[in-house]
Amino acid sequence: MAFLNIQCLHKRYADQTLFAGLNLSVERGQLVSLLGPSGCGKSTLLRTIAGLTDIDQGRIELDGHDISRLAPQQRGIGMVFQNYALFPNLSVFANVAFGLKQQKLDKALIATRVNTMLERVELSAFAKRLPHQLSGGQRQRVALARALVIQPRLLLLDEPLSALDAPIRRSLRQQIRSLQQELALTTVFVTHDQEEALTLSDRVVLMHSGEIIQQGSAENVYSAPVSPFAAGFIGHYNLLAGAAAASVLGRSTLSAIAIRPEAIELLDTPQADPRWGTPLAGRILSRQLLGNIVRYQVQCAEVTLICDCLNRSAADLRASGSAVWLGVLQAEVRTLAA
Amino acid sequence: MAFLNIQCLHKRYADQTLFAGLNLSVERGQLVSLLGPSGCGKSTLLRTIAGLTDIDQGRIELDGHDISRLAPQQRGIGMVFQNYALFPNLSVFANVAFGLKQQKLDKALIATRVNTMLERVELSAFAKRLPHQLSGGQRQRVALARALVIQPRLLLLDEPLSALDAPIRRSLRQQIRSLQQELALTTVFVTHDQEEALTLSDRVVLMHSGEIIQQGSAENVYSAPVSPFAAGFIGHYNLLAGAAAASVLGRSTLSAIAIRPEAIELLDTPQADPRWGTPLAGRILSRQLLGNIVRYQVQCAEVTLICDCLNRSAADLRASGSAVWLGVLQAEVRTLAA
Amino acid sequence: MRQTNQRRHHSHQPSPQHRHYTLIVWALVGLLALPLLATLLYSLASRWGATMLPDGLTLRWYLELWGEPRFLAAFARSLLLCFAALALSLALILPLALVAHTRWPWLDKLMKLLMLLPFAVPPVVGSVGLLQLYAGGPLPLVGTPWILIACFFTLTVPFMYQAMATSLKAIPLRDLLDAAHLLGASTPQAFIQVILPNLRNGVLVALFLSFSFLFGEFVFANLLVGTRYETLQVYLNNMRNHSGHFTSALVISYFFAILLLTWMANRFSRSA
Amino acid sequence: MRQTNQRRHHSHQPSPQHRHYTLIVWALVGLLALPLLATLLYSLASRWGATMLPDGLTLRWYLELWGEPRFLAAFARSLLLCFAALALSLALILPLALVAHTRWPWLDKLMKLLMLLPFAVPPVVGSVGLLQLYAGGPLPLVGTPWILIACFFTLTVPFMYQAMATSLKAIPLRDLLDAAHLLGASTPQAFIQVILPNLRNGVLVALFLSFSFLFGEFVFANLLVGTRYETLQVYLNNMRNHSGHFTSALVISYFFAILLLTWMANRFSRSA
Repeated sequence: MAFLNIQCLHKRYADQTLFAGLNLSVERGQLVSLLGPSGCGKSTLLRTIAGLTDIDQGRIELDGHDISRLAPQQRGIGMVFQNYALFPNLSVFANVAFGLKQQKLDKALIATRVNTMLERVELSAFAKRLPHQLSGGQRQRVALARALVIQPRLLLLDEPLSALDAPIRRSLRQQIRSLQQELALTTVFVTHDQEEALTLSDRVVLMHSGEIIQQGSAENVYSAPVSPFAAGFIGHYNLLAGAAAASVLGRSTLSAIAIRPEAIELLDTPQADPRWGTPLAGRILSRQLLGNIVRYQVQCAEVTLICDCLNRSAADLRASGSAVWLGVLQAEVRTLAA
Repeated sequence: MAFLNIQCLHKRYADQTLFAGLNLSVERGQLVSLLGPSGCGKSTLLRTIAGLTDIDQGRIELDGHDISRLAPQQRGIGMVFQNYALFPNLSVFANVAFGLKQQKLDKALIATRVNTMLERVELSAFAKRLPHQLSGGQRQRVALARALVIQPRLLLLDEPLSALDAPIRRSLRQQIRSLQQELALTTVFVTHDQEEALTLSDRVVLMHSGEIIQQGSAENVYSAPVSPFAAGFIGHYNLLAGAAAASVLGRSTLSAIAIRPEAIELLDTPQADPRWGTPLAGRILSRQLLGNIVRYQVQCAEVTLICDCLNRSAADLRASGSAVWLGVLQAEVRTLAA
Repeated sequence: MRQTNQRRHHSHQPSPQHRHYTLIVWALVGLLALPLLATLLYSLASRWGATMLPDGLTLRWYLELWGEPRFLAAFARSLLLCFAALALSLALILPLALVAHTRWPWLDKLMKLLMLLPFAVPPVVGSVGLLQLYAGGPLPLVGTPWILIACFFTLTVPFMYQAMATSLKAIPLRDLLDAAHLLGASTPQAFIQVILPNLRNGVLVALFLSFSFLFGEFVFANLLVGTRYETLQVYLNNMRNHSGHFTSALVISYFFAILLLTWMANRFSRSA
Repeated sequence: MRQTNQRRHHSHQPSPQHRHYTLIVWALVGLLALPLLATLLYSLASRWGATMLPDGLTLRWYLELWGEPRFLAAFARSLLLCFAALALSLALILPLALVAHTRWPWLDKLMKLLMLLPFAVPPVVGSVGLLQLYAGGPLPLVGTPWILIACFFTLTVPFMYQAMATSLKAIPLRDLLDAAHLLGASTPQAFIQVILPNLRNGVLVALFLSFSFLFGEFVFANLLVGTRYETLQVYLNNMRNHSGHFTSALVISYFFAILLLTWMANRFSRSA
């Protein structure tokens, strides 16, 4: 039995159906990402779990108990918000202590637990500061400490990194993941950033229009999208259909196919290989240096394919207009549901 | 003689020296990116070229003529702003026509040229809309059309993409580049995003604290940084010094070295190769799936190295804790100035 | 976007534990509306003595009011004074606001401070001070409409400046001017073609509000000029011992005129 | 950040073509400051007849003023009225603003409309209406301080509500409440511990401004209560035919007291 279990969730607002029978389960200690474009319902789903948005029908179980009728105060859930939601009038220490004070714990005990938690997020030196005196990354670490210090049964993260700059985002991502694993804390993480979801999660749940489109490990969701939406949202897939698909596959097909740009090998000679069969002849249309990746647009007969290579050395770069052979790794060609 | 020539530019504001003898030249038809962290002076430099910020000393030449004393109106320069700076009370058509109206051109001629330009940026259908009725990407295309329709001698782009979402950013990037190449328009592009600078430019100029640190082709700047700042800003380089550098190189060195994560080959066996010499034994600490790249942290004796591989197939992924051999491409190891 | 909306929607759902707040709200609304309703009824009553409700309804008081030449003259004078003060205000404050937002930010700070002045010098204090100053001096302004126009102008400064400052802050002023310059427009051309049209709605709203406020001004008008140039408010004050029904009709007429103006101001601010 | 600052700096540089605006600015400042300076000089003058400058300086008028029991009594009455109205305002408007921003956004819109009411019903109109209403009815409120407290309360509503609305908009109210709830706080606990402390400075500024405004109120006080409960402003009006020097001393005393309050309000708004 899963630790968090959402069964047949229904929610309408005004004339709009937000969820119609949504099911989701999260195992104990797992970090699950809800990934999707804005408006897909991922944040609303998170808020229904927290009890901040009520539901029309359905059941939310946490550790075997139905919590769907409980007030947010009684659910034992910690949450981190996109805009930090730190209490602006309280110091870092008082922010983190807030939850424990509500439990009327002993002052000395509160101080010990808060200080331990502040050390853990490397903010002991900032205990007396007010939130507005901190950087964005520091604020979010305070918010994380505040949510964790009450030892919640479940941690909810609502796009906690999207207000931050790229380098801070990366380092805080690491810190969240290692804290979560250390505490073996069941966690639901909402994001619209596919890289974030892929790097952080034990399981990725891809949502669209209030429905779950696909779920699985990061590797699985990334390399085997089930629909054109999934393929388009999660990577730079080459999406092909009909004659174009047939010409690349070398056989006719009725379904659309998706090929990741990094699953196409650029060859100097038309060497055959069991992994890619007979290579396709092509000509390079353009080259883009993206940093550690070089992205080529290659014209193969009627089809334009995107191919990604590692930027190993400047000497290996191919010029626009030069002829190449493409080895499409057959095992990585995905057939999509229509 | 370069088309745009900035010589010995000096600029102070209050007690702060912004530029002390900066030189920059841009060839006719080139797109040059000014890349650097915020506060490095790249936007101020752009504004001095446009005449929106005056200079203390120095000379700015455009096509052989000194323009440094001309008013912005007389310089014949088009500019696109980060926040679009569209005139909110005017329609898309009137925005684009604004510059031509100031030239008191014939109404019919104005209409022809505006419509041609709107077609070019694929906004003919939106001519009657007001700016607030457009999406961010559409607004920036209007701003681009408005700057281009006056047939400027020089186009300046001040972080034109940084207010936009990732997918729109990528497609508009392409569109800007192809328009610029089609019109053979000399262009200066300001950005803080290294991927943007690398993909777009004929030449990348890396700035820091009002000085030019390094300039050259995207390939050159990316693969041969001259300083730790350049290496840190432009990629995820492994930066090593002293004993760590010596242990990776296999010989002692006085300078710091920088190795790109994608210039390290992960090997199953310790096979020697002229490109990397004797491989280093290592153990995988962690694995991150970033999308088309898989990033491994590998412990090699005392040193932790980051290695990037293409995410070819799920079967090729290596587990944490497994032993690997690292082939460091010797030709790609950069020695840095201190 | 959609999520934000949803989130906001959820917070609207009435919850039973907060229903008792309704009482407070409606009590307050009632408190504010009651005097007005009573006045309306009184202005329509033919006679209203010791009984709970009036004896009958009539439009007599309204007809009497709108046939009274002294009322119409006071009305015209009030209009004239207001328009003069507003024209002066527009002509002086608009360039000032533009300069404060493009060239001299310290001027903006100064204006923000000056805008507190009407609080620091309430009308009665100000008019007593002005009386001392101008009554005997070389410029015998007291009793003339000129001093009132100057006073009214001063009263509009905070409204007008605030409205312009808000409108100017709402647009990326610096970038719009830069863009216009690079496209070949001079600074006056840029202001006329690009900046002023974006201020129009904000300034219209400020003009409407200022007008309502000035039209209702009484202290300065009464103390500085009084019956020598009787404005509507002064007339109203002088009539207060006339028939109660008559003055009620005046109050209600007045109220609906101002309501119309307020509604127009609201319409403009919405289309802004 | 640095770039934005630089850009802003550049726009500050005075440019010769705009120097003629300086004239307008200083003319305006002078226009506003001149009456005050003249009053100050007059209040310190021993005699000031037909000459350009006064004959001598003295503090006599100030000593006379601050030794006058009628003045001190009026001063105390004004203080009492203001404090009562502000206390009432705080007690009613604070819960209303909280509810309008968490539960019922329509209430916020309604309040925004009601805040235009003081423009629609200027004091003299309002007081004439109130006179009609309460003079003869079952509640003989006219002439008592109670009616004035009610009026003053109404006058403070726009200030107080606006200040609270601004403070509430400046914090992510919904998220703060959600965070507090998830950490175990009930709604009242969350308001007291998290929301109210963040409103403190804004509300204090509104209280100071309202106080300045009420303290200077004259029309309602004079028409509704008059000499039966003489406030400071009414006293000032009644004294206006007394010695010019004496009233000037009053005006200046008054001005500095309000200046002090304004300065305090400013300090609080800066530390906010």
